[in-house]
Amino acid sequence: MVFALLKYGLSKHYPAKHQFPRPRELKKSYDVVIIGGGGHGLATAFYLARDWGITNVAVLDKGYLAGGNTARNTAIIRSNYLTPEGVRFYDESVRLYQDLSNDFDLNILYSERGHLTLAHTDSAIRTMRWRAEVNKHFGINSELVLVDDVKRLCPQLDCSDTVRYPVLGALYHAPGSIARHDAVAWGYGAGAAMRGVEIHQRTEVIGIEREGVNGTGGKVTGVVTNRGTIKCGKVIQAVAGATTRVADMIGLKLPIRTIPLQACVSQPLKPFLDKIIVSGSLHVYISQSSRGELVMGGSTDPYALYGTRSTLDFKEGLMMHMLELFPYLAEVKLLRQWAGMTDMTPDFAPIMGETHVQNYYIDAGWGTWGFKATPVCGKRNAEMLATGQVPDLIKPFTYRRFPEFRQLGEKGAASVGH
Amino acid sequence: MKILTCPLNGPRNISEFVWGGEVKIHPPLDCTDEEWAAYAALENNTAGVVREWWYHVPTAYWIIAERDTVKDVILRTYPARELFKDRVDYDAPAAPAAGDTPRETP
Amino acid sequence: MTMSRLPAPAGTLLDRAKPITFRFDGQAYTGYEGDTIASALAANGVTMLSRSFKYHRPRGLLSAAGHDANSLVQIGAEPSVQADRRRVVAGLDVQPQNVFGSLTRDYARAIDGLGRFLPVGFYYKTFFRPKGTWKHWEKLIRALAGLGKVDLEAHHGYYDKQYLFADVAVVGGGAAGLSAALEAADAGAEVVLIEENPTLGGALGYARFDAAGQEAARVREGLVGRVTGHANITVLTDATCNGWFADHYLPVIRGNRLYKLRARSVVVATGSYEQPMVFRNNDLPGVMYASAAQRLMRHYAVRPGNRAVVATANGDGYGAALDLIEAGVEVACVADLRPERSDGALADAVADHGVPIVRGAAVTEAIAAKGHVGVEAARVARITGQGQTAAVDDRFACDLIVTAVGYNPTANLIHHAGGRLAYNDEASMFEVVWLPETIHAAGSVTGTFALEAVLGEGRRAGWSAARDAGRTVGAAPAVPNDRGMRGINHPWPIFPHPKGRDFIDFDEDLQVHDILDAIQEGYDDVELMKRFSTCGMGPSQGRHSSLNSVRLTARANGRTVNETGTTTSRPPYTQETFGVLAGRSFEPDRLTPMHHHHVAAGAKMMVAGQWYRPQYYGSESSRDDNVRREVMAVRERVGLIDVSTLGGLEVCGPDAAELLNRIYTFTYTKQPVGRARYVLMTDQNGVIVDDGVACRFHDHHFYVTATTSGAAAVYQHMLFWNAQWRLKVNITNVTASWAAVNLAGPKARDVLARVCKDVDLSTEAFPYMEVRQGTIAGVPARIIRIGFVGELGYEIHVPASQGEALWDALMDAGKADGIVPFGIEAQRLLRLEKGHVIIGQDTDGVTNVFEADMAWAIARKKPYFVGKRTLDIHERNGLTRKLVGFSLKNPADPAPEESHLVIHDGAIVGRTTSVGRSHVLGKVIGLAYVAPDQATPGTAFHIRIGGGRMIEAVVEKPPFYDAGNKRQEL
Amino acid sequence: MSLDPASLPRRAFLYRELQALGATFAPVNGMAAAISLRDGAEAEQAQARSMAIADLTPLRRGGYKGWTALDWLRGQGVAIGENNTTVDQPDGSRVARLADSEALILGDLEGGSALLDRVEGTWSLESAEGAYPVPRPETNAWCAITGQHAATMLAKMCGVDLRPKAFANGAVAQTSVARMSAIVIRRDLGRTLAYDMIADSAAAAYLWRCLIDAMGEFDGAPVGLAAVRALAAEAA
Repeated sequence: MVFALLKYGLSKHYPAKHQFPRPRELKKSYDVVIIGGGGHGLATAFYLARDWGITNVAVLDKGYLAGGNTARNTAIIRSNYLTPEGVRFYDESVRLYQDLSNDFDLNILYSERGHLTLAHTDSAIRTMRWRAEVNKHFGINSELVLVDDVKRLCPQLDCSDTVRYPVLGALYHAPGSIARHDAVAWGYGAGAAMRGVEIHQRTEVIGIEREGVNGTGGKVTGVVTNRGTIKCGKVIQAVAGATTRVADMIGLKLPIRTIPLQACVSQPLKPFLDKIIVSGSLHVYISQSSRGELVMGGSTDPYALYGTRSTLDFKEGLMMHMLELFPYLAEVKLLRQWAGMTDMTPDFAPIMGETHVQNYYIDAGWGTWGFKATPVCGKRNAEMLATGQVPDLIKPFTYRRFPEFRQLGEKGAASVGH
Repeated sequence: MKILTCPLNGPRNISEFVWGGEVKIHPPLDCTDEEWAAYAALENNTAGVVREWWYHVPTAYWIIAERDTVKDVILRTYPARELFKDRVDYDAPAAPAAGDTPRETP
Repeated sequence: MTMSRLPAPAGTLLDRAKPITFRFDGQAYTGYEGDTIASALAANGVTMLSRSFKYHRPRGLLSAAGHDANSLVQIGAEPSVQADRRRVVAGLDVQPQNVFGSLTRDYARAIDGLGRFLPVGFYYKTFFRPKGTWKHWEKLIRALAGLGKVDLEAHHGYYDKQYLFADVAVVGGGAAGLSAALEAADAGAEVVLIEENPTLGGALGYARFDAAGQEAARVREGLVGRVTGHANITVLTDATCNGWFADHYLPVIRGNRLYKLRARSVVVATGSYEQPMVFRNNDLPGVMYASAAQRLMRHYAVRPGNRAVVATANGDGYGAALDLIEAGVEVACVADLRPERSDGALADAVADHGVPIVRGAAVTEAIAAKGHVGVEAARVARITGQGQTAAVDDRFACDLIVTAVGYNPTANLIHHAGGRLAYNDEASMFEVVWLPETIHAAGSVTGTFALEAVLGEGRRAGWSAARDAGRTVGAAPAVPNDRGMRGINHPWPIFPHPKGRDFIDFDEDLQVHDILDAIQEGYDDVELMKRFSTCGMGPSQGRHSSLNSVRLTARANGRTVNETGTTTSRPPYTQETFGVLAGRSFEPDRLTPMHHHHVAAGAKMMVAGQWYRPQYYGSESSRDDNVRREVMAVRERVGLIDVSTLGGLEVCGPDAAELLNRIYTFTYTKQPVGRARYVLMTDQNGVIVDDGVACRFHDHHFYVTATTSGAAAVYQHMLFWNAQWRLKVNITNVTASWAAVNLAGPKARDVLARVCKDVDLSTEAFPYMEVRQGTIAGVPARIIRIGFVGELGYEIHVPASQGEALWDALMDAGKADGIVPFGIEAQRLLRLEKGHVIIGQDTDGVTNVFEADMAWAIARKKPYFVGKRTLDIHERNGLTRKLVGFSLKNPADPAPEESHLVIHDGAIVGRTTSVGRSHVLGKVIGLAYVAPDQATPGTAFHIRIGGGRMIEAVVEKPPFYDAGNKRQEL
Repeated sequence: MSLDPASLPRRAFLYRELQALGATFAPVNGMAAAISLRDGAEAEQAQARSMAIADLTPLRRGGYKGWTALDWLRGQGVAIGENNTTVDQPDGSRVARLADSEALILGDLEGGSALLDRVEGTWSLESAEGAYPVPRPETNAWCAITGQHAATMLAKMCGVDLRPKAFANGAVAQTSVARMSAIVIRRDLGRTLAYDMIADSAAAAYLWRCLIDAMGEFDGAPVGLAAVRALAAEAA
């Protein structure tokens, strides 16, 4: 299989072809306009083209391809959620992930590591058991393990009871994985472009055109961009970090708060940590990438902000707790820190499906969990756009649950859940 | 670390404060469910200048700040009493005083 | 090996009186105090420091300033130490990184031969088919990746932090920074000057500004002398300002301490990174920047080689040539990339030494010495076009190639602060085009290179910074017009070679064609190119690769550099250890006044928020027996539990009752003085958030308790609402002021009576749910008759300072009745027998009052309480689950665990929240959420327990124990 | 012959720490106060001039809070300054104004406060509507941090600029110290730079540990109340 590489070495000219055809002018009209050229938007375009043959599609992004949270997340993939709605949804996502490299003919470096969510209190133990039971109910490989098993599964962890918040146990999710986040977006983008979808970078949506708006939301007819107005049959917005700004264009009020989430990486180290470790009460999570970097993050920032600036206090708090779990990392060096904007919902579940505007759909409210959901969102959004029917997997995530006070219970497993 | 100037304690690291979210206008008790939901369940999440609650933990003091959520600049801070001037009573289902305060900041 | 050093004044950082012996790659070497690892090795003739990330090619000293990854080494447990910055100390044992075997015999060096088969992003292109293949390849790829090693036994050293405050922070102690600091300090500003090197002066300390080589020293002495003597200037050397954060919050790292400097204005005088020239084998040890060669000679008295070829596009190359000549290095040739005669004086001085100067020529290839560990010769050829050279070339034997083709601003802090840079096409250089308010820049970071202009710019920046800091300043210092920007950067120092190995990014082993191939594949946005090729993502974060890679990207796209854009750098400026960021970890803990008594009594303590609480008393091995013993003592005799961690709030004023009425679901306006009443708090969404008891001591005074974890939030919540309601009420959090115990059990009254003489404890005088104030063993006390555990009981609150005395008195008074202290576990079981709910255990983040079956706690007539409106909506919506008590249908079944699921028709309808085996009842009881239609007593439902087994439970209406509540009301 | 702190019902929150250091105790307000530690008086004073911490918990203190609190206190003849400033009272007590609705009263170093005796004697729920007592003696532990290095040492735990040039004698900072809320008041003892630290009594042991650790690099150490009194007696 490595022979695939021979062609690069033996051929005179670099054989790889252009993945993303240069953007032409915008057409006058598209069957579907996808606002947001991140993972979710590109995946939606990919499945529309591949599974439903709908290729008269434009993906619009105000920046560069997948330059938002897709480029900024920490690439953890898991399905050990708390609510049945969440578990079913993410389970399909994980299964889709496992085949992506072959679907794309591009290695997304999908790496199954095993995922440990540590419990430092007896109430956390109860929550972990709760999640484990719900997971098992849906056939997910997930179980509550106590401290001795945590030691066995991850000898690199300080499991002594002399620390301020001793580890009592953990939720162990063997299928927990990481992947090369950029490659996921590129694979979807290239696959969509190859099938005729147009990807327009540096194209910002500044308005939505509707008809029949009198008291109701009316029906979407077009999209106004900084490069001109285009007509369209259907629109879906998938713009993490800008959800409210775009939803405001159709007067849709949501429960979302946009809050930065920061992360950082260490300098590359020889592999020593296989597992993905998360501690809710210490607000830290860590995994070691295939490059050898430690990829680390914590909980969202303490206040709302439409920006991606970094802070020192984030690093200070993160490392204070990181060294409680891994005291021997004190001399390891931090390489880079960055931030993304997350759209947090009150019940920690996404907002998907129809809006009050006919033919206008939404894919939002991912908080810190968007990357994990990329394939299932793409697949089910595509089904929804193609058939006009909201798939059962998406139904529970309707925005209507908030004005009707029918929130989902994902919050039961609150704190950091990367 | 941002500095937030507390009307009582002066300039302080923002880590001494807890963010309380946007100042919302409590609807009258006889409002519709939709109006109530808009208040209790939904967010403006404004990109721009917002009027927010902040709580200075060491002095257990709630203040109001006007902050640009895009530029991350705090424009003004003042005691809550400047906005919530009068006692609120619920005996009659009337709007609280807050309901009468202007939505936009001067 | 012998150590050859140049005579003084060379070696400005050395103390030659203090030789130091250390080890590198298993071999002993000697250097001097003041040497870096790299300089000491160079003095010993060791030029190879590491193996490259991907191809394992030999790498040596490039910048001598920590600007590249070539110099990264391992010292004991510490990975990725910069050998060109870390100073040697006696006994230091330095190991190479990323080698398999020894540095010279790295088995992985064979990969270099396969390079052509490993195109950019090769790992994306293969290893994944058929499905499952990747699992195996991944191991190999991961093993090859990574640089340093982690030692799981490494000792966590001592780190700490300190805040610093200043009017003006000046970052960078070179010519620009020194003059800025002086100007600001003279204006009366308090200045902190931060320099990452051991001495001040920057380039003045190693570079050459004139043919005679005098000017730098003269200027440096003048500036440094005044700065070090200045009362308003604090100088921090060996200190790295590692980022800019909002409102001029600067992390300054010095050794193991993180200074957090807060300034009112900032001067960025961080200088610039010298940039590499791109030609075949430009990564060999022995190929280095002019500034690196000069640092070696001036700072460390090391002769960088014996025979050198200098490739230059500016005066600094000639300056370096002169320095080399003076150091006794034979300069075989100076290749000036510029066709026309430039830098006359310096060039002439070089020519006077008989050095051939070839103009309009470039080095096109470094020919490797045997073993690839150094240079043996350089090929020099005429430049025929952008990046093109003539086929015929001259071969100059040499062991050193020095390049001086330009600089890129050290603009990290400016990027962090949101400043903007743009590419100046005339000067082929990035320059600062916009700075945020109260941030100023001076020197080569702005693209200013002429010394006079640098000093003037420094004075201007210092003046502006002092003004921003509120100091009164005179007229603005003038800045010379000619900033000397031209003739520094060559527009295209990139000479691709058909055989490659022409490196753009040394960290990531990226060659010219790798960048072009990435662009060809469609990753043509500079951000995409970077992400796909990983250019600039290595340890040196693009310091030496971003300029040339952006130039390549621009040309490949047929756009200008500014149209292409550049990637912005993020914090930190350079590597920082986790330990420095963590500091002394401040993890507050709170102790109840009786804490030490519990520990002495052998309690197993558990974490409860910031507090510690006794879980049970006795050994872990006999945990169940301990809990059983404690439970039975309370049921049969009397027990004592420390409940000091409960929140306590004093609510005083004419509107005290009105406030509680709005905050809690019950009604309090008519609560009689002397009575206690349950309080239940909901949020705006009707979700249960806390509970406790409100004791009324006066029409205007309530004492309200809250849960251990909820206290702070409840206080904050009350203040938040009253900030809007403006009720006449004062709320004070007195949690820490009160020590509290619960004395419970049939003998509780007898025990209390022995130590409390001034309160009539009879049932008639002091019935259930009443409160009294009295003294217990001389300690003033608030006594509440409540029975969370369902026995005759008194919750006693006393001043914290007397908690220990109270505990002693009650344990003493209880001896006769066999009193025992009991912990959380026993209390949980006791309250479960009474069916009492624990907020946070029997409720979750979304449980509303109806789901918890606590509608009884809602006062319907009230016009308002927080959450009421939403609860009305919930009531109309109807329930989706309900909390019930249960016992097992078949007593022989194993007890479910807490959080086991309730299954109905194969679907999840709920879960158990509390489960326990009741000793007094002789059966398993619990609380669980079930479907609303299963909630009536007597209904059977299924719980899936461990191993997936289903057991049957039956809804039983709590309390399970003493249904008539006779015992607690005795 | 030292008093056993555990022989009194009122016990200072740090008495165990001080006992472990071999402190000599004497009763102050019904509580055992650490009067001196191992060293002789001279040595302790020298220590206090350089870098030291002393437990003042047994000394008198109190506070009133509420919408009429300041007016009511003024009515009792209490002099009150601006927010976050302290005013010395004739009887040796000091009154720190913490807000428009709250004041903190600190007694003298001997353990007395005529002012507190007076106002606590007068106050009643009926007579002082809108002014309610804050149980400072129980809510807070009280330490003195003294010596030339005090400001630098505090800068390792506190983000407010407490340097003498920026923080005047008598100034009050209600802030966060080692991630715990605390009230820091500059109160020089004669010629010696010093600060009161008034913080959560339940976290007293934690803060003590942090402070002892932080003052290590300045050879700081605990001293007894006697040394504090001696320094205060020196002319400013």
